[in-house]
Amino acid sequence: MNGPHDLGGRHGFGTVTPEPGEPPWHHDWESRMHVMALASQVRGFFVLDEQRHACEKLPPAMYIHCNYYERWFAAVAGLLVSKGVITQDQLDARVAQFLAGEAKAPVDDGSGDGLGDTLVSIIHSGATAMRDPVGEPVLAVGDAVVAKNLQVPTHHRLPSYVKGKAGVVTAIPGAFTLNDSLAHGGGEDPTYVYTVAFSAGDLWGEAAESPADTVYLDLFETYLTPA
Amino acid sequence: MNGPHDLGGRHGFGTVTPEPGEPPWHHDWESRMHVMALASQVRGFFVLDEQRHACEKLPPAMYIHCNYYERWFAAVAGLLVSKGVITQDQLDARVAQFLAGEAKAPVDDGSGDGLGDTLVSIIHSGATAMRDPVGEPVLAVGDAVVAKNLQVPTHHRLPSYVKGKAGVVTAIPGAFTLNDSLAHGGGEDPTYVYTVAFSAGDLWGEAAESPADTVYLDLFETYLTPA
Amino acid sequence: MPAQDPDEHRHGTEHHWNPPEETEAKVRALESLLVEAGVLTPADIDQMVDEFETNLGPMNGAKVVAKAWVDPAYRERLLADASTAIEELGFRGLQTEVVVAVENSPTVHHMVVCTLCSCYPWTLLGIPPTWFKDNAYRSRSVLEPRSVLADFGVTLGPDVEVKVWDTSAEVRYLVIPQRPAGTEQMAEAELADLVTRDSMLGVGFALAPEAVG
Amino acid sequence: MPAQDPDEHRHGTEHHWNPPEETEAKVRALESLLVEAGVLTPADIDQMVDEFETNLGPMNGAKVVAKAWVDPAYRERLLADASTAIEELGFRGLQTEVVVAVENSPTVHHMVVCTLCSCYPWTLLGIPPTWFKDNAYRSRSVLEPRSVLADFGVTLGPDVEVKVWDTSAEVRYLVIPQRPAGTEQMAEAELADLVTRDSMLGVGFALAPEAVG
Repeated sequence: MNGPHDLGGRHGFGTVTPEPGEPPWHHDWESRMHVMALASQVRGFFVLDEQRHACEKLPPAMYIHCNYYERWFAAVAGLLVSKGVITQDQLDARVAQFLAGEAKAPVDDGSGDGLGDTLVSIIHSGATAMRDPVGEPVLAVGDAVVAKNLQVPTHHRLPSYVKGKAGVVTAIPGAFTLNDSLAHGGGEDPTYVYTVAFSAGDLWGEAAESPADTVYLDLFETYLTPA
Repeated sequence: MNGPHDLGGRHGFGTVTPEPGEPPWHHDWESRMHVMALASQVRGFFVLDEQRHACEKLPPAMYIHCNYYERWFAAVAGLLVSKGVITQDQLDARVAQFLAGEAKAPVDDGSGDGLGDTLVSIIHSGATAMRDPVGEPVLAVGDAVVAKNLQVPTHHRLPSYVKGKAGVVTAIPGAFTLNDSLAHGGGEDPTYVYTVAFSAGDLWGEAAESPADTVYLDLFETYLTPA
Repeated sequence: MPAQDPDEHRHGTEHHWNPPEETEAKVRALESLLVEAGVLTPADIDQMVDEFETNLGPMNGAKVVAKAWVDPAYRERLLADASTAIEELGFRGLQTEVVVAVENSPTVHHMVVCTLCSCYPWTLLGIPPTWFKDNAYRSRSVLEPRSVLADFGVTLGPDVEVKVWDTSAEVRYLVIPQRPAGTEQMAEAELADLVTRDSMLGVGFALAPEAVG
Repeated sequence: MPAQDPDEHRHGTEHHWNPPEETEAKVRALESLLVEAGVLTPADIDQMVDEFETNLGPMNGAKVVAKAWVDPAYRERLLADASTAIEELGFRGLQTEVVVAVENSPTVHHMVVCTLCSCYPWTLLGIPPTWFKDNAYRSRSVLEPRSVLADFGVTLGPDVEVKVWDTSAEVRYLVIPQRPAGTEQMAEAELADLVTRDSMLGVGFALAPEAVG
């Protein structure tokens, strides 16, 4: 999708303003939003790829302007409603109650099923997207490739700034579940990923700071054609 | 500039919602803003190309989300301040007065110098950007060309969706003042413009509604290289 | 500013970065400062706004199209050099100095957009409608013209080729819509009433005679 | 929402589409509904937040870098297969399953970005800082890395080649910064204190020993 998230090489976003000593989260609700997204995935309501696509599909001005976890809320809440876990009416009503101070944060009553333990264990076990390869990779390290002119409105991980550009395969990290499929309720469709090197000169022409610089991306086999 | 105005082929902006019987302007202030921009150009404070670039440089979320004439105000006011016609402090103070209802719209006292007549005459005479050609065109109708990978942050009229794409020259409307130069205080630099046809298949790949469709753009010679 | 409903992507309605009254105050303030600086007078603005609202609009372009429908020689001149042909009717002007006319047919449908901003032939069609300047039209016309036409309630035949003209420099484009059936007896002036603004941008067809009644 | 100053393009500060208190109310409301639905409990969330805040952070990545500085064999393993090498120290995990380490040198400087969203090695570096998720860093790192480094107060030599890693799939990247001069005598644990988060993303250098005092 050529969405508002597809930012590589765009102009006009101003200075990077790092915040010294920034905490992981600025607000308690941000940390809780983060965990609720993970919990929803662990409960199987949706997968990470669906969450990313839900973020990309937010109205462009909202995506660009809002706080990171505002986006997560909009994406996750939208998915939970569309998956039938909660209803929009329920959510709107409860939000109104909180805004009016008529609702209180829920208190734990020990009725959990150990989800916290599960989540913590997943943090350290990971949830690899790598899968056993299916067949041999079509490309090899050293191959000259061109990134496809992929202009579909569906989810994919090919930034606009490399579409149609020529690069060279420098590594083959392995086969991974295909985001393009999972984001739309499809199967894992394990697909080889290739690390591809693009020269800054090829990407940015005269605007490159130094043509000899390199930008590397990890691109699914389906995004590449031999040069 | 790869700015927020560079919209061709982007996804996520929703439905086109035409308004039946829409008037030229929805608010009186919109029509007056329009004329003030033209008047500023006629007075020589800035040229149209500077105004376009000032719009492009607005913060992306603001550009995408705001009313068309909000953009014109931000761009024109910014230019008038930077050109020293008014100061930001003057403007802020006067806005505050209007917001507080302490200021009234100025009443005409007949002290004009006939700018209205000048503006109306320009409406009908036009202000062509066409200039006598300098030398012969480098390209000819029928030539296969490729749009340059122009990634500079300065003003230009080459949309991202055609950069690096192959097309065919179908007409040579003539030589025109070069927007890229005028937008940055440079000279007119008359440059040939070529109408170039791009096939939808080349532009959008599998996402094209019909590969045989055509998109035409008028591109300066400086944006094109022979294929 | 009202929060965008995350699931609601039909947000072609007018947006405001700032509350409208704030923008109005800014524009009023700018005018009053420019008047004080002797740059312009309120009357200058009034005069120009009146000119736009009175003498510029799709009724001009409609006259050009109607003439092309009834006068084959004029049609030839219009297709060969629209700038000069529209000048014959007095419709050449600001942002309408260099014009190219493109003619629709049963097998070819033309559409006009300015993906980069809002380039538009003022003296032929007046001030551009909001949708022409809005992100949805500008982003989708070049990518999915038929899907955009559907938003206008327009459907093309399967074998019709679409040509989209992205106004990226100073050339302006005028679409000559197909002449509706059953208008052979109509006078040029009556024909002009069938020519809508949308049909001259390629997002609509000329009206059927019955539609105008 | 405060109007953006049209001339002020330094707007990397935190934005809000809706007022923060409204977003907080939404997140609270979502939690209370999910609790009622038996999806999770407040304690589950507390436990996970605590895990993030306590056990995940740049201190983990710093240990990996310090070990690579002092242990050439480990450095080799890290450069050959970082996924397994970080697992030796227990830092493999969620969003950090497949890792590649890239080593800075006097002539090559690596930087890491996720232009499409905010991919980040959680178990090595914790939760990404706001600037890493913000539009300015994501848009400019691949285009003008040195200009971005200047925003961090970092200047590279003229002959240094920059390699930017755009995390577009599931591989995560760890930059091994150059070991500061004068640290030959320092123990591994002390060396880890010189390794900043920014240096492991390539937007800073490791600290000089004096800096840590």
